[in-house]
Amino acid sequence: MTEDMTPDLDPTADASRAVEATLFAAAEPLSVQDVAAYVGEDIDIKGALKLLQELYATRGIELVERGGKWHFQTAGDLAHILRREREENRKLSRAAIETLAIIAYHEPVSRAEIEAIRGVQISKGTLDVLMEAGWVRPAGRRETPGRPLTFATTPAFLAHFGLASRRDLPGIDDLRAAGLLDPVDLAFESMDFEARAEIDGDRDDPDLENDEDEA
Amino acid sequence: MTEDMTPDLDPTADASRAVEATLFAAAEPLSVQDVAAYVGEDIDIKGALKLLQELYATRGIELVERGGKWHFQTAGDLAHILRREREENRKLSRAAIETLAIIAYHEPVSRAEIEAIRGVQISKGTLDVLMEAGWVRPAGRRETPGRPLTFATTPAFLAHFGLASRRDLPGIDDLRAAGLLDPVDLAFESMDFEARAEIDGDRDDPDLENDEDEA
Amino acid sequence: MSGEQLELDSFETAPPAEDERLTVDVGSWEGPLDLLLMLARSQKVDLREISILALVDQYLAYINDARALKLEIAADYLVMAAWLAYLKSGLLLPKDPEIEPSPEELALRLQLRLERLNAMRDAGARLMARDRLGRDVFMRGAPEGLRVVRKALWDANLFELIQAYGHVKARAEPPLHIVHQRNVLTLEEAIDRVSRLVGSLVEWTVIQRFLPESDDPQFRKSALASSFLATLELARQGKIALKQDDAFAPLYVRAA
Repeated sequence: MTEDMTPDLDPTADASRAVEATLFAAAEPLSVQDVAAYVGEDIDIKGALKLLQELYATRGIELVERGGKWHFQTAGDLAHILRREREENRKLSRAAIETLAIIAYHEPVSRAEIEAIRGVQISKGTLDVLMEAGWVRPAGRRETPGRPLTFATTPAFLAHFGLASRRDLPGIDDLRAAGLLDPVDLAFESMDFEARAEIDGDRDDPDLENDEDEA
Repeated sequence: MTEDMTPDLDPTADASRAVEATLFAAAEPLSVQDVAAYVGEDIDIKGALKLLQELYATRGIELVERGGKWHFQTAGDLAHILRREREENRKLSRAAIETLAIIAYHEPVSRAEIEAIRGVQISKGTLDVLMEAGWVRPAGRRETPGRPLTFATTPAFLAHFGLASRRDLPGIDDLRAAGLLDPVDLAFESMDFEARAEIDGDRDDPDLENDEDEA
Repeated sequence: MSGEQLELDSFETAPPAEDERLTVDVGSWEGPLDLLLMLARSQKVDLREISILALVDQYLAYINDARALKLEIAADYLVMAAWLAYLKSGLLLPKDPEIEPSPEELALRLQLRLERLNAMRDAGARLMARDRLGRDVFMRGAPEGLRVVRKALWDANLFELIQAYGHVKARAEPPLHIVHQRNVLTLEEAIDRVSRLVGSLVEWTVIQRFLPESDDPQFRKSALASSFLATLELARQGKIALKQDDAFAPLYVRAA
């Protein structure tokens, strides 16, 4: 109805304004498809997102991508003026933090696998707390004997911890390269393999293990 | 923890970033004093607000003052994109299709006449749905006591149902020949049908669908 | 990873610091592996270089201290202590190729487990230290919200339309109730007939004489019942007299 109010702006600026307003008004992070439903399919949304990200790079607000969804949030360096300590009252237990880390770095992962890493049984409330926080979800059953239920993280987990994707998990590449995300059995076998390889004068290649991981 | 990330910005920019983030995160409009409670007294908040207002003047977001309180809002000229229409296929309710059939066979026909033929009252929503679908239109008032409004079908009705004209509708004899008018069986069958429809939650109540519409 | 191990106290709920060892509070550890990891980290070396023997000694000393103080020690700590004592002896004794798996393999597996737990502990600490949404960074406090207006595309086909009309017409046709005419003698007819036939008859006459002729047994039953009621009614009116000598004996009628 008022499209004629901004006649001077070039189409890129117009597109970025529309995308900006949509994300700004949204109560939840939006995917590119979500945005398209509002601004129209004929707009270069990815281009607009890139432009906006640059535009806001130095501002007190930033445009971030979390698990394929985009939202504005306050800049991290301003945390000291905005931090709300009362949110922190419900501190996570060490068990919950470790369990969350194991799920995030190993997903999908079964309860037994989490317990194998931690060396203790998971107490009843631990997974509940993580699911209640919206960070962890059941991720189907593994087609192995007993068909154990597996767990994985959610987009809300990525959003909460400021991760664009699981690839941004701190140190995940190093951990994977070091084989620290492999089960002990697998790591033991590959060390055995390495020991033999060393004798053959053909040293380790961490990428080899990565490929297995991805599969 | 990352305060040192923006060391090059001048104090004005720093102040504007803090004010920007504070207003962005606030759940309601804030006065200058409110903002000061977050960013500190020693910051030129009014200067920062002015700077931000200029900065956002051409953006999809604007900074506005209302009664001494400041807040961000989406730019007025973009309001139209913040609501979108989603089209979904919906089945007509039994009441609606019967009403449509009666109008098609008897047009122009008043609401009272439709009810007399159906033997059941029709709710206001039923005719609304048919008019929203573009199949039924008001067709003037009948010059009888009460001057009731009459209804008729539209060209869109004919187009949707693949009819060249209303004469293509099968006549009563055709219906009887097709077994569609067998009184006893049909009475039972349709009662049965309605009972099932009710269980399915697809009630003979167009208002229900209207409510869903609104949501 | 190993070069940037975070301090234990960066955890939100930090385990007891290392120098609290004297308290020997085994209960504050999340199981033996947790305790082992704390002891391993106190060796201040890369876990890959860890001395498993030294670690075993520390663990056993820890458990012994706890026992000396008569603290309750959960069974799994004692199981681990026994296993570690066995491992230690295996590592110290001359190699026996008969023993499978070898103590070296067991020690290596324990080390791998500790490395993995350690890695996840560090990862958890690094996650918690990030700028977290709702604590350090915030989404917009009062978003206008986006609205979805659902627009229905109504769907119906011609068959449904005419079928619906058929249903309406079928429902609207007044249902015709045809009750079969049953062959009966009504009470009115019976009163009329009995009073006419009795007339001024003075002889006692059995009631069957007043019944109409019929081959239909249903009708004869009906006629008998109606005529019986008719005689009762006429007797009540004082027009006729009734006589029956006994129960189920013939019923006689005559004018009053």
